[in-house]
Amino acid sequence: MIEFRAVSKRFDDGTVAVDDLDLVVEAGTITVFVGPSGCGKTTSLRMINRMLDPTSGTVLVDGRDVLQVDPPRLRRGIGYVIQQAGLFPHRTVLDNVATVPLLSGWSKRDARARAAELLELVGLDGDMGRRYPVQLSGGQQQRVGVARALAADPPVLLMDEPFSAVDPVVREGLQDELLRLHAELGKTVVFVTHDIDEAVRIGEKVAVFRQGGVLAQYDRPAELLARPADDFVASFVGKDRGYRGLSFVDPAGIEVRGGATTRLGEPVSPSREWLLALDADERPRGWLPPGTSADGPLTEDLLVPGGSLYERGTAVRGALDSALSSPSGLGVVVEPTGRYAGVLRGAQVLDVIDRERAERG
Amino acid sequence: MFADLGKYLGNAGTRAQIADHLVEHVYLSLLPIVFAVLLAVPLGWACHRYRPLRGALIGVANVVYTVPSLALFVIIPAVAGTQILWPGNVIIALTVYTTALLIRPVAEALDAVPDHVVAAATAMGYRPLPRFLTVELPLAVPVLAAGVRVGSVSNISLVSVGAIIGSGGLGVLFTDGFSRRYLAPILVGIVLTLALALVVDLLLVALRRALTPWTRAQGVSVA
Amino acid sequence: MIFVDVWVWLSDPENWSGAGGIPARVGQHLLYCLAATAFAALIAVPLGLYVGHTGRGGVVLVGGGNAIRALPTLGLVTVLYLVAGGGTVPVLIGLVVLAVPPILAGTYAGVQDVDRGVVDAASGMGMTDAQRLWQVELPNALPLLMGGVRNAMLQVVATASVAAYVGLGGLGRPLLDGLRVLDYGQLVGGALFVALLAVLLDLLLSVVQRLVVPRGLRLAPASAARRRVRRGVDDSSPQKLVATAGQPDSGGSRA
Amino acid sequence: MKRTLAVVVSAAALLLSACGSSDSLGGGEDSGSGGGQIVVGSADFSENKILAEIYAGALRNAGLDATTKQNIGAREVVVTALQDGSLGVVPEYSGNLLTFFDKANELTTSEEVYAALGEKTPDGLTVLDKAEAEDKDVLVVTRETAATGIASIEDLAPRCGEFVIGAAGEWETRWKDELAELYGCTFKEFKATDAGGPITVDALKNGESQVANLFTTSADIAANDFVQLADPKNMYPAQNVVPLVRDAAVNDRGRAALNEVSAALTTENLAELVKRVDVDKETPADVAANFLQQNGI
Repeated sequence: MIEFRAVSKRFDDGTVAVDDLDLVVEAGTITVFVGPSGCGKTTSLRMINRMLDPTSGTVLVDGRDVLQVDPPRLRRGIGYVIQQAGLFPHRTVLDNVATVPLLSGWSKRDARARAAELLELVGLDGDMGRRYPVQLSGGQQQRVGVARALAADPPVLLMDEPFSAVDPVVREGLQDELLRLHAELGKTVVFVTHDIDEAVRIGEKVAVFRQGGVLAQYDRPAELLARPADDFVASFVGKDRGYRGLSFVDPAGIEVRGGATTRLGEPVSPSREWLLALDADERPRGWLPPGTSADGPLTEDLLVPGGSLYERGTAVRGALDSALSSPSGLGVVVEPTGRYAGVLRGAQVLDVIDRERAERG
Repeated sequence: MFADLGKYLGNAGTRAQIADHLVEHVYLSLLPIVFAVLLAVPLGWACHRYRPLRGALIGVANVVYTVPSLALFVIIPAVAGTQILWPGNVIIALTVYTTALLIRPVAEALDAVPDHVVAAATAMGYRPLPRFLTVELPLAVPVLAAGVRVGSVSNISLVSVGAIIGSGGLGVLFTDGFSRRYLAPILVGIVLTLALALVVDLLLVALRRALTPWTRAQGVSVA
Repeated sequence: MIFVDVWVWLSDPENWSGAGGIPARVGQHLLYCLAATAFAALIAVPLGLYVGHTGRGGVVLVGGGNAIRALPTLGLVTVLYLVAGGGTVPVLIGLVVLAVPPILAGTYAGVQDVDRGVVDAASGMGMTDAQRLWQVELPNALPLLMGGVRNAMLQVVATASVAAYVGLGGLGRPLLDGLRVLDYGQLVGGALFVALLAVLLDLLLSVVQRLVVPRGLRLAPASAARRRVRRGVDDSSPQKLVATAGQPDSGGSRA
Repeated sequence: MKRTLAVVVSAAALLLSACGSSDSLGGGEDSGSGGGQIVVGSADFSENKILAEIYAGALRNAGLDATTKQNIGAREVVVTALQDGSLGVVPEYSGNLLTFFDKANELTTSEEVYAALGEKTPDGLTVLDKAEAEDKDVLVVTRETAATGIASIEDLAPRCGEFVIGAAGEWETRWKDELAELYGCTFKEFKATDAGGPITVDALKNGESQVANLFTTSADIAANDFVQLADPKNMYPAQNVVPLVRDAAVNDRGRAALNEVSAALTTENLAELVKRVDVDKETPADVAANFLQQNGI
């Protein structure tokens, strides 16, 4: 557990970076600090491992005032990942990862063995260890950065905008990886980002900071989107926060119905409604518009491409999107295996949302 | 000490001689800069344009730049067949140094001109030479100017060595002061050399700013 | 022709023996240069590491380095000689003085040039100040540091020849003595040896540089070159006039 | 851009022309009858500079256009510059000049040397009247060394092997063998210093050398209490001050003026002039002007 008690940080030039912060990060959770630049989120993070010391107030890690601990010793027990990964260019990937174990007095052999383990854990090939950081892509460098932070098995992991320098596709992969690692290792993660989407995607709790180092709201992502504390938070979480809030609505009430389907390779006769074409493995391939006829067996070139697929049981945001993006107006629901499960209408999703709002009162 | 300096500088004839040496020093150190820019731009362009040439030219430049000045001052007349006492030897030697100094930055600056800018100029109908002179070269000016500044400070310092081979300039004050165990001329020579370097540097900064108004407008460097 | 004179001078066995012989002169010159550069490194590297590591005194250092770069070496050696009242020791001290700024500047720039993220990560991982300096900042500063050493060496080789004017031995001797009597063979021969020594010493140091600079840093020369160009352009950059390598674009001082 | 280019080009042109006009070395080249500017050259030591200033001043007082080019270097350089037209006049020393023109020369007395010099001087150059003033090479030792019983080169000879001699670089080529032949003196080591300048003097003072080659008019000898060694076998030839002129550069009026200077120069007044420059730090030009005034030239 990490606790901020009335923590303020004023820099030498007089700017107040953090103003009277009270906040508790629960052990074993991912907590995200988010806000515009200059809001004090990074400063707050850096006070946890004493890269900065507070001007007033106390920061506690597991009940212990960090100011009582020698900084290097404190830091060896706290993993730290930064934006450009900050890998040592003069050391191989393996030696980069082995750094903290070596600092903590492990033998070189043990440290390297541990490092190899971690490279595997973050999804990198073993022979990657012999390379130098300049020979890696940005996404690979970030994975190494995470591996390096985890090398000494610290209970706490601090991540300062770790994924903001990589492209969106890679970033999403890294976020998933982080969630998987977290599920596996159960570390306490404090994660700083300026990207609210990233915050609500990975955070169990999100702290929104505003300019001047003031904590504007500290809540679960769903609450943040549903009930912003003030105008600042409302505008920061964005115009489509209602829609994004659907990520957190329970999908249990959505009733999946059977729809009209047809099969690739079989003859088809004109119908007055849209027909969903499935392949031999029961996977949806596309929609056949009403009134289409085919002389022979049904082929793909007659089909209109489908919308997004909704995986049964996931957040209702996907369910609504599947309906909105479908040419037929019917959202296609699939099983986690990818097999066709049924269809749904947008109105059904809205009903579920209304019902939940009514329950919450 | 100050009394010595006062006495030394109190002589009108001495002051006139110092002024002569200063003028000599200025042209001995700055003419090579002008010549070197005229040489380094085409050579740098050649390095930029023809890759195989680059390694060879820059390699030669590196080696030439390594040769100590005193050695170059006497090798030049030996190779070029000029008189040992001809002041032009120093000018040739410093031109060689400054050219060696400038080729690589010029080539790299031309490399750094964005392709889209060159493409846009070509698309607008520029022929290669006008395009080079009006688009590519001006964009390389900041880098060229930085090199010229380094070269001017270095040349102003090096010209003094020429006094050993009798080429004139402020270095004469050092040889004169030394042979008479007289610190005053040496100190005057050092101060004037430093002052000259500073003034020329400031003038070059002003010149660069005048030639590249866009860098001021952006408030950032172009590279 | 002059090169005939040079050949005659070179092939005269008398010029290859004794205290004034070529091997003795080369040895002397080499000794002066290596000793002066080594002494300068002993002073400049720790100081440069300190200034770069703490960030204190950088402005003074860069300003002072620029002033020394503009200092005419002939003026410096004559002043040193006269003030000290003769002898070779003050001149050798002068060589050390001239070799300090390039190494200092190179070391300082090297440490300053280390990616802020890397330094931040080093602290964040729990390195002590000393560990950060030795394990991270120093290895990463080596390319620029070695560049500074190469500049210093060139400076010293050149200045040692000039210092023959105030009586220093070494390869400046045949050059100056040849000049006095226009013995072209001796004059140009001496000059060629000075030039050769400078080129060979630089080559030697470039080999040393390859050996000591960590492989991971050598793999990205292109980006470093780009950085250097940009730095050369930016007036406000503290590194603009400090040494970056023993190369023409280094801005190191020479004589 | 076009305007910038024009500025750069015109600046270069300006600098080039400045270069041309202050390039005094080329000045006398085509002057033929001696009507153009006469460049008086000097070697890189004070006495020679003073003499050059005196010559130039005398030529100017005779209504000619004269200037000086100082610090040119040793004889070989100066004579070359004279022959290739860079210089018009140089103050020279009879003995060394003769040896330079005639390597086989054995003559050493003042009159013999001067007479031979007239014959051996190459075409196109002329030696004018010699002055009484003489600035000979002289070997000196410290007072302590002299006290061990050394008053002449002959006394020195048996002990040469213990001593290091400090002298200008050219001394070795010119005198080393001669000294061995005539006196049987071969020094332990030759230390190249400068032509009677601070390095030679300091080397002797601080013991880096035990014998130094200086010049008879040097102010350092008295100042440091050095002892001049006698040269009983006249190894060093007489060194009367003589103007060496390029025929085409100096007309009769100029020659008369230079001869007038030679008539007025004595070793004593020359030594005094050197002291005023080296010790009292007066300028060669001032000292020269003063000399000309006092002697009504």
